[in-house]
Amino acid sequence: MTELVWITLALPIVGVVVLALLGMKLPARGAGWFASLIMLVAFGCAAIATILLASRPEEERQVVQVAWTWLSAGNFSVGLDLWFDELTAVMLLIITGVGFLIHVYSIGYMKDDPQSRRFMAYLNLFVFSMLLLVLSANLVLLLAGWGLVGLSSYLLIGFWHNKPKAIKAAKKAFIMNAIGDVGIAIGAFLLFVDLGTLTYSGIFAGAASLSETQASIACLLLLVGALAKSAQLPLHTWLPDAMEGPTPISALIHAATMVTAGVYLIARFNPLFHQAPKVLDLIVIIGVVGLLMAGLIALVQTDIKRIIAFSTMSQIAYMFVGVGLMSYWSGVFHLFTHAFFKALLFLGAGLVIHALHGEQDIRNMGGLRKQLPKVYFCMMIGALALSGIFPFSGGFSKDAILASALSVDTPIGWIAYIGGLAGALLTGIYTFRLMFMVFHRRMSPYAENVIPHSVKHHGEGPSTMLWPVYILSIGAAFAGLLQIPGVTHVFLSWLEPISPFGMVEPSAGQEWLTTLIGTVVGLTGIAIAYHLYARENTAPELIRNGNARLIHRALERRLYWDDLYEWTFERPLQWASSFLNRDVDSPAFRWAPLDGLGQLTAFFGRSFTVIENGIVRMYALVFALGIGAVILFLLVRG
Amino acid sequence: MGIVVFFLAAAAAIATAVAVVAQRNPFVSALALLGNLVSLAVLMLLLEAQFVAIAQIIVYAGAVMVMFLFVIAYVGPRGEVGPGERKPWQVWLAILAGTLIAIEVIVVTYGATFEDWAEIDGNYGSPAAIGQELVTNYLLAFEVVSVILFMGAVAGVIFGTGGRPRRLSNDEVLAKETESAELRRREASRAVLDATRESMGEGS
Amino acid sequence: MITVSWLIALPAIAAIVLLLLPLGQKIAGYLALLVSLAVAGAVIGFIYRYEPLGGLQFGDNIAWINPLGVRWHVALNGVSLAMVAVTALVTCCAIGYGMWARRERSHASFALLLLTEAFLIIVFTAQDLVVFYIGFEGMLIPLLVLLAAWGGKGRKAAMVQVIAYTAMGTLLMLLAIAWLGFTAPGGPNFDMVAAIGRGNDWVFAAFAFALAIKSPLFPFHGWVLPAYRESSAEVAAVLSGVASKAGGFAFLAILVPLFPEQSAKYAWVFITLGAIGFLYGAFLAFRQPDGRGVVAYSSIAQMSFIILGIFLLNDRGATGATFQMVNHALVSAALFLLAGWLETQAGSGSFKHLGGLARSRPVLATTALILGMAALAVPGSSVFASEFLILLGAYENYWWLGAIITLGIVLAAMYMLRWVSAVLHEREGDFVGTHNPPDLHRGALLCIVPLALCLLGLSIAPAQFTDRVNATTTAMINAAAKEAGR
Amino acid sequence: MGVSLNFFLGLSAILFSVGLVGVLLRRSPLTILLSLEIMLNSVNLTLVAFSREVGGSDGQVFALIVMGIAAAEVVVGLGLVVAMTRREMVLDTDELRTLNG
Repeated sequence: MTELVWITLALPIVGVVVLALLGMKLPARGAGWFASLIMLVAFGCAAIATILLASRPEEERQVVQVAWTWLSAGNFSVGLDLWFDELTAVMLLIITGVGFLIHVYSIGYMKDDPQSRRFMAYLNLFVFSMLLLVLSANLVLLLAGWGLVGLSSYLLIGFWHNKPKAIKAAKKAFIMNAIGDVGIAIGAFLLFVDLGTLTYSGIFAGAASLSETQASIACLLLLVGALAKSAQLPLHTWLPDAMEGPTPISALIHAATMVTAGVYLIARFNPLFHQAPKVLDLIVIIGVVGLLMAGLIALVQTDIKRIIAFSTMSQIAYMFVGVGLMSYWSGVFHLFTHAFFKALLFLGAGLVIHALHGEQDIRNMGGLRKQLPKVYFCMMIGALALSGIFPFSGGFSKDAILASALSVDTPIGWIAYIGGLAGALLTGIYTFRLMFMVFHRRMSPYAENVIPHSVKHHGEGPSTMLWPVYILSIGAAFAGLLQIPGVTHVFLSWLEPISPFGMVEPSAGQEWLTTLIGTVVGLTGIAIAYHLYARENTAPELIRNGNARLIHRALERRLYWDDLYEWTFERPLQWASSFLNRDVDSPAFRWAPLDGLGQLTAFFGRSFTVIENGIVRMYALVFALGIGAVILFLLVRG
Repeated sequence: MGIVVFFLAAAAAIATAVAVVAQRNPFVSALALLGNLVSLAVLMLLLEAQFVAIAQIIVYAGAVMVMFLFVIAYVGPRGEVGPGERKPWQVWLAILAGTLIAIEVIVVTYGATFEDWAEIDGNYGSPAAIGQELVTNYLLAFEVVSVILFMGAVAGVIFGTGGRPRRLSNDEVLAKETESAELRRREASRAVLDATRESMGEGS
Repeated sequence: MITVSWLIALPAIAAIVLLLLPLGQKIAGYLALLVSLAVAGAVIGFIYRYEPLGGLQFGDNIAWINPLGVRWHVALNGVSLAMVAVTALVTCCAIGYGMWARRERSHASFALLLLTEAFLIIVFTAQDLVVFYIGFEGMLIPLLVLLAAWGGKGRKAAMVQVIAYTAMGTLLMLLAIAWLGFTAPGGPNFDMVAAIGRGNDWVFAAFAFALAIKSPLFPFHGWVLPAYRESSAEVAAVLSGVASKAGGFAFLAILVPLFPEQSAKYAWVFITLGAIGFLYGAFLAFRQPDGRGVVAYSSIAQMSFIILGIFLLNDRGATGATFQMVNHALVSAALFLLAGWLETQAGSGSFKHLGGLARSRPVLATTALILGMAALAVPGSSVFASEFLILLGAYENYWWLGAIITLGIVLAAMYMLRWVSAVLHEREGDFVGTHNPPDLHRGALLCIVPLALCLLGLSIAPAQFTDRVNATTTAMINAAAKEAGR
Repeated sequence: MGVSLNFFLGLSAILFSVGLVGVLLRRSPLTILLSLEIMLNSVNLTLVAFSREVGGSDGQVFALIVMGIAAAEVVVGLGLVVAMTRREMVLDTDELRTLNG
């Protein structure tokens, strides 16, 4: 079984090497299919490994294996350790499964791009890094994976590197993630100082011995990493900008896998977080604020991908609420279903953009449901799942989180519950605003010009792009059935062993109640969206003319977070650097010592010109005085 | 008798030496040096060093000083250099150095007790005795001196004849002319200055 | 049996031969390359035979200058071996690059590079203070000539600056060495072992001053920027890659073991300066107008960081510092060669004129990206491993210090990303359009790729390195660590 | 002979100093050369006096050699003076303050 996991991990890196070395020799399509094939095999291995894991008794499902020592110094050493348990298996299946579909989709999406081989290599690199992240059995290797996904994310966001905006977004993403890396690194240092080990087993075993303060600080630092990677408040500003990258990337990295790594991290370190209940509360609050804020901002965005990006942020905030409430299974469950429906929405959006020759502004769309019926149908499934409508997958998972909040029955729980429901309303509105503006209402002039021609030549898109969408639609529609309250509980029982302290499990009654309320709220949201957007683009006028103009403006500017960071960090940093360069380093360290030395020698030179003046008489005088002095000295000394 | 001769000769030597140093006209200086050499020769005779005394007069007074006088005559009035821009502390330091060394040597020698003059025979200081030494014990030094003299002669010839004024370019001639004009102007003004100073000195 | 002396003699003799014979560009180049490869081969042999727990190995110890008690004592320990290996590799690449760049009077430039290598190996292997001093001071001569004869426009000013700085330091060090040697019990004795623990604060300060200038440690870094900017690329690579490591190496291998008491007493000074320098260099690198400036200031930052690691006086810090020296040598040498390549091919190293080079130049883009990512210590790279060790060491002693310097890592990410995108990405620079530089092709690629490959190899298994040097670094800091009470 | 050696040595010291002051104060090369002669001669006197004291002729031989060297020196010095004159240079040692290689 572990061999299969190793193969899963190794395959993508093999793909990277092969594509890097032979890339130019392979035809572009061949490279794409090769990379996809690797992913398919990796998915197969992961699936078989999961089945084998499931066939074991529950106590033996946690497998740790050490390959080799990676780094050592003194009594410190970390190995290339592999950790395979139920949570890892879920992540593995998502990464390789969704990854495979998106690889296939990319073949079609990138077929006209001369750099598609490089794209495929980067994709494989990303998958490798992500697998490393989830398979690692110690913090150092986790950090390595953590950084490498950040690197591949950087490479892929900035894939079209002659687009300055894309490069800027890529750098922003990388730097924000570097802040997160640093957070995890410091957390790791502290844990090592406290516990003397960085392996998961060591940390989990020693977690109980930590004081609450120690555990809280360590958890806070890990949380910084999680927030950065998962684009949660206050480190979320990179995610909307990351939409400058190719759409498959948005689907794979910025929806399905990488951004959920923060949720994975918290779920993985649940024994540690268990020692820090205050941090858990903080996570819930960050989640609630984040999901509301992202939902609000999503209401006014006009870029189709940015709307979905903010919805991603909002959905991950739900997951944070779930894990923050110690209902780890519901958080991971939402992660699982979210991977389907959000990837579906992104890929669908990609098809729309593809059909409109790269246009991303939803105001330039409209009425596309007749031209792109298949895409419309699939995206509708995704939208319903996202809005949490029963019986689509998102409904089950989101309601599982909210039901957990209900069952906790603490102030925090109630905040989460109310906030979550409010978020569900917003989700319904913004999701269907998108759907109505893109597929209903009257077609915009731009779309009228472009679409007939596009559909005539390409249909709704190449089959390599359509099939992954179909498959994801099935997942988005039915993945929730794994966990029907009171009927099936595959996910819960599968994930239960990962937390030694148990999890919050709502009763079936609470779940059904929440499902009912959630669906009603979601439908309300859809109704509002229908009222505002389904016929004409009336809402903007309504908002712009009303008193809500300022709020609208603020939401459009994403509540000024970017401006805040620009004025508090970016610019002061540049100023400081320029200042140091111009006014400190050059004068003080490069010239001052040299000048000082020059002044010193010049001073001595000038002092000696009184006697060293080139006049021979003067030399003779000094000479004579010297002789006199020497004799005097000898005389006096006797 | 010896004491009288010594003091007379010593007084003459010191007086002529001071004259050499103090005289502005090099011609007078050279003549004073001649006197100095003669008085030293007298002192050497007092020390029974007949050959050295004679050599002193013949070689120095006869040959070297003649050469000096020739050169002084060749150079003419240019050989005369006024006090120039001399700073007083230079003068004082020079005198200090001179007196310091003199006093120190005197102190040293005064404190030392020497044995009496050695007993000597009539052969002492004779050309034969000196010649004997020169061609036996000091043959190498003797030969080295001759080589050095030869080299000095060659150097003198080269310096004296090789440095013929090179042909100057027009610019340089011009520069030189302005320079010498400047020099003349400076000398003239200095002369005026000296004259005024003198007349004022007389006047006061 | 090949000993270390051979490693020194071979390049030195070859240098003299090359200087004297008026060989053509090609023949001289191949000869120099062959010699440097032979040295590298011998080093690989040493690595293979090296016993991590065997103390000093492959050494020579013969009487040399008897009246002064100076002995020709050279030998390898783990740290020396690492530094000698890097020196050999970087020299190979530098000579290869010199061949590619077709320098004028190339036989002399190759000879001087080989001479530098010989002196550097002396520095890294010397076990006698006078021998060490000869190497430390001697390597400046060929480097200065290389800077003066093959440098850029401002080379004269740069040279004055280098001389002014380094001469000040080494003079003091000479006094310190003389003091140590002549006060040794039983007559003059310059052997390092005999000098352990005998120095006083002043001697320590004199030593530390010289090493701090060479490294360079903030605030003694004034000579670095002009020297790195004006040297030709291969000289800058040697200078920043290995010559500057002589300072860091001597901190770890000479200063700390020889002055355990003072090292423990004044560790805080170096840690403070190192922390300041790390952040300071990063801040300055952030706004440099050209690639060399960025690499120069990042070098300052890294060297400060390394010295900080050494003076943490624990296993993690010392091993991490050694590892970081090797990593940084590889990274900065490769980056300088790349910068030189850009200057010759694109006509400028300034960011104003570059940009958009990634387009249809996949090899260049990949190489630059790998190097850039290594330089910013992307987690998983070998630079990350070494920085992780140093930071871990820092946290063990002073957690607040670690927290401050961790900031530098974010800054490093920022300035290296700026470098990467300014060269490779964004709009095409005007010089890129006019010169239309080719992709990184065979000649220059062969000089840069070995360095990048070494980095990748070290990233996959850094323990292969740390296991070999661990015993040595532990022994070096042991006494000082005891003094510090750790 | 009633004069002791001390007197000769004292006289020679005085003469030496006078010559030295001349060398130090005068700027005309001719006068400097003349002052130098005084210094050399004062040393000659010392040599001869010591020679008489010990009764050997070594000192006198030295004095002769000094004379020879002095003659050579005068030749070179006067040659320089002549050369300067021929180049129409000012005969002032203070003006000769720059070396030209």
